[in-house]
Amino acid sequence: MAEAGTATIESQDAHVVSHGHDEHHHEQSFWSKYIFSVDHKVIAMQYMFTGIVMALIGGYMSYVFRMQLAYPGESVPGYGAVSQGEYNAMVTNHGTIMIFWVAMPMLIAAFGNYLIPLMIGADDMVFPRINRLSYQIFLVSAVILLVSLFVPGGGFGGAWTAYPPLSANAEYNLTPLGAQLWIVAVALEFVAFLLGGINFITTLMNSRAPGMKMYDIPMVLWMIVIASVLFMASVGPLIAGAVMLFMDQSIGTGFFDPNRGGDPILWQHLFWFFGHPEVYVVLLPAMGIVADVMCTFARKKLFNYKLILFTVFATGIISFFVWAHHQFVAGIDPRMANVFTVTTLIISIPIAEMLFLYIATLYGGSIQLTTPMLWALAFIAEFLIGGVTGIFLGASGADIYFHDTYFVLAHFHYTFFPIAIIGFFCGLTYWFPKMFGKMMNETLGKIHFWGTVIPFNCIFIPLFILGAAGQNRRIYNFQNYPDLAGLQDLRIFATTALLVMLAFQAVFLINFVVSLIKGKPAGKNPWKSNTLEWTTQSPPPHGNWPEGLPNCYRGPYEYSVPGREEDYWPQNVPPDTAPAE
Amino acid sequence: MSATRPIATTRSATGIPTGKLAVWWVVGSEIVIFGGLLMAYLMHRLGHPEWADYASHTNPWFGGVNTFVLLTSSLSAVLAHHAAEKGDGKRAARFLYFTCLGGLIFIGIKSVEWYIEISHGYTITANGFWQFYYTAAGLHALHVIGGCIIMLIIAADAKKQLELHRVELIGIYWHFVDIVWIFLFPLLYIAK
Amino acid sequence: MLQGIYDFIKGIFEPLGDYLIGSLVPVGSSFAGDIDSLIALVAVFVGFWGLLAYIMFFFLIFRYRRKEGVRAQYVTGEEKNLKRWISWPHAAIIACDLVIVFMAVMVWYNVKQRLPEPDATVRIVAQQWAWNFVHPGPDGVLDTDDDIDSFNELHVQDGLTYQYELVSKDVIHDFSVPVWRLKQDAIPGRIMKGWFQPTKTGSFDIQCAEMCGIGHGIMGARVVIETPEEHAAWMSNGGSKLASVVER
Amino acid sequence: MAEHEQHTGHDEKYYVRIWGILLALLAVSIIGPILAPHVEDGFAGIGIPHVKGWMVTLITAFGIAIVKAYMVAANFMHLNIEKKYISYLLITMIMLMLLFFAGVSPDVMRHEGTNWTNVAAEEEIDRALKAQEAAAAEGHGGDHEAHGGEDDH
Repeated sequence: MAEAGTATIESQDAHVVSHGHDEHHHEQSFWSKYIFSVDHKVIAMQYMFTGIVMALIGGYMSYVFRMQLAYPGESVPGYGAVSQGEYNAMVTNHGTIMIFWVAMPMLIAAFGNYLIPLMIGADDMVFPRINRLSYQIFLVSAVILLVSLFVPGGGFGGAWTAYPPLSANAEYNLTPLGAQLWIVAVALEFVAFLLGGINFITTLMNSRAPGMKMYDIPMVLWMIVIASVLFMASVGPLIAGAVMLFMDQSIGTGFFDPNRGGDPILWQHLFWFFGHPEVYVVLLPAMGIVADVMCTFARKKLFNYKLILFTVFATGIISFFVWAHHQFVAGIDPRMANVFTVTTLIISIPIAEMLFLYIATLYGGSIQLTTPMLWALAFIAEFLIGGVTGIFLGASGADIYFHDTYFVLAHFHYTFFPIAIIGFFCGLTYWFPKMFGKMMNETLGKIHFWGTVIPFNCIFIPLFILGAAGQNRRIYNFQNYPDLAGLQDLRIFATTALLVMLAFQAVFLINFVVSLIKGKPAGKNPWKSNTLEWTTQSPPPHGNWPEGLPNCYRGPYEYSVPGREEDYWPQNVPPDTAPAE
Repeated sequence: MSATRPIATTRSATGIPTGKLAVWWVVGSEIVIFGGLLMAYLMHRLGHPEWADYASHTNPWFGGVNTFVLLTSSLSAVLAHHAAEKGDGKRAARFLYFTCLGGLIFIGIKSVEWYIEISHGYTITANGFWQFYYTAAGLHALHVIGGCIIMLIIAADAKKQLELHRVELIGIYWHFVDIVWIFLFPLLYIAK
Repeated sequence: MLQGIYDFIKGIFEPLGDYLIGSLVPVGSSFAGDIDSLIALVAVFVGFWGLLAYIMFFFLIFRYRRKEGVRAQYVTGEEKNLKRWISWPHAAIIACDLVIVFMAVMVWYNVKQRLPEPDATVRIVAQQWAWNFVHPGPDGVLDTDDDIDSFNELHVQDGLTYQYELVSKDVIHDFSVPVWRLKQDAIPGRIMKGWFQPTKTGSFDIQCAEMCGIGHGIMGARVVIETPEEHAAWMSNGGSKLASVVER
Repeated sequence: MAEHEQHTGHDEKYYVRIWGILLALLAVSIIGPILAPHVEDGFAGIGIPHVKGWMVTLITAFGIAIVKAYMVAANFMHLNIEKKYISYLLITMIMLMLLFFAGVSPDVMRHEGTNWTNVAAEEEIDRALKAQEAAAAEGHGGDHEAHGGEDDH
């Protein structure tokens, strides 16, 4: 770690270099500025807008199949009649899109790219061109996925878990081209995030501002980087698996074909060995965003920073030991299920503790319910339900009943919705002033908040009940099942709530555009926050700090420090001086 | 190749240069990719006694010669790094070209070997052993080809005394590819 | 001893389980009550902690809302008197987890790991997109002349212990009978074994619980649980449908 | 811009020497398994009883592979003078793979367990072993076996 003296010299050097930098980039065409830029902020925006577009597509799919469930067989306005094959393809691709093309780009890639250099006081990611390559591969993968929906035979309909032999043999899934393009798209997306993830990890490890020690790193960066490490360490087997599955599909090998000496269970293990850590890959960035937002708006130091960090480490490590709880009744040896029950319940401990610590952060605060803070609190409230319902599924005995019912579906929507949607809106409303230099409209923001969170609960609480009534997933018409046909009212209720929720997203889009045009100028630090990104202009220019990169003198959450006039103490302010601004 | 490099790239809070740190993470992620495939292979190999007979149709001499080629190219990669450390870009480039040549010979031998095997009917769809054989060796061969391409670019730079630190980075990657082969060789050729 | 502890805890939660799940889906097998009780136990435990967390959460938001002139406290969270608000629940949660693990493993062992001596064996053959059932017939043994094949309709006798052999012809399916709280994947190339003992007569849904292709949504069947007399009559008819059976 | 040079302190001869050792190990790992069938209990004479052929294969092929990999990693990749946590990182990745093996092999490597049997795999093993025996009896080696898996579909 550099000492303070050398740090100053280095930042003066930085001054000179980044000026040269700036001038170099003044004359840029639209093309090189927004499309082929290597600037981390532009790449973050690219990820974010691609993610929003994919989210709208995924949301449209959910609209179509929820309508089909509520009014089976009737023509869906804006789509038409839904066939069984189309229904399966929609369900499959809704899941795939929402996890791989919405949650991951919006949370890890967009916020990671935007925040890591700004929060550690660097001018860019360490490998800007690899960063751009990562986005380009990601974009190609998204296009391939969308194309796969329109090829002859239709999109892949074998569920997002793609269990072979269904996914491997065209004679079973009847979508030869759709299935191949699907697996290619997923594999490319993994490659994109491997490149991006390595960039994040290296940047955080090496390029921190002089003086920024381990415990001075904002929690959101820790979590994004730990998520990248988890992703990197778990995705390998699935990349190998994707190669094997693709070869099964295209050149007729039999890796997963029991008739040819293969084993379908192997894919399930390859998939879930990645699939479970993946849950934490998307969870952690959202948790980190919430931590930063909560501290800012409660004017409080994070409750026991180190303990939170250790629970994150513990969660990350244990997440590699629990994967087979997705396969309890999927044909694994029953004795192994006992092992995985134990590990699964162990992982509930650090997660519960993390939530307790978050709640404890509110203690003694001065809580201001701005839009980002509402989102952050909603994250905790909703994720708590997602967390506790997970225990039912982790306990092997109860999972015999709940496996693959709507209970599972409701459970993971109660985790993924807070993560991907609430977490994203939390981060976006909080950093919007920094990203675009304008304040967002609070009234519209709050209308959007309540219009999203209340309908969300109305969608999924009925689905818990349906799951408890034994309704299985991925069935396109429950009228075929005499015992389930009677619960149609709940399905209609859930669908109605979905329509309301989707309609309220228009408020967000309006707010976004209106604030972009007419919002109040934000200034450098509208929330009076401590972290380094708030010490530069909004939006930051290329190179981030034209007047020289900042140094770091303290932890990120020094709010309401006794004896100081201001209730915040930015990280870059040298110890004996008054706070800036 | 020499766009302005961000200051971020030149910082080194860990004491390891950014490029090298990133290469180590790449190697880490490659370990799990190859690891997943090889563990899957190993499970099947141990569970299927009949694969011993299939494996006996591989030719360990091809594999052995290829191991020799890769080990030698690894030596020249490390010598290139050694030269680059001394600031002798020309010499480093020469060694890198030699390493590349090793990669090409490796691919050449591999092609001949596969040609013979396929013409004897041992195709990728023949049975479980052969599908793993071609997949694992093929994935490895792709890494060799990719490494060669990157190495040629780096060698061209090194010749002009540019970006000499990259010689070490490609070296680390190349040694990793070598190590993967060191394990593939007994797994695919020797174990009968 | 373990069984004794298990029975005791199960006894406590059985009524709640009956209310939570039993009110939605009839309790139709010998182990359905165990699973319902386990679900009730988990519900009580996590419900308690969830509720506690919510009370705390909303109380703190209300109590520490922004007031003019009141500054937030500077608390690192490492003070002993505050830390115990975390460490005690932490220990208590571990204790709760232990109970849940114990009960879950006991239920799991009973349903999936154990294979009791059967009165009869049935074979369940899943295919895209239908269920074929091979009943053992009057002699209770499979692969004899009096076997009865049926299509999308499983006939079993109330109170008997059945073993099933689950196989699949093509892709992965999942034999799921909500009233029995039974679910098991059928893997092509494997024989999965298990057991059930129906305790309630009637006719109920069988669903496929694993995506198995385009027709997954229509891959339903019915299980018909008959009294011994009805079942004997069904068998003597050679498996033709009884009038009481709901036509699908 | 600082060139981050980490002087390794070895001269070229050192690397050539390592290379020589690696080649010697390579020779052993090829010859060992070839000799393995001939040394069945062959070391009993020099006081090491119960040495089976498969043990020789295992040690010469895989034991030496690990030694070779270690030598390349330590000397060529310079892990021996690299920061320790790089080694920890790589070891963690390898441990994850062992974890994967431990978790998956009960289902995939074994062909039967509690309440399940992988009949497809067992049939395939039976069929293939019989076919191999028949081929060996004919004296054609296993050449027909190459297409063995095909007759299943």
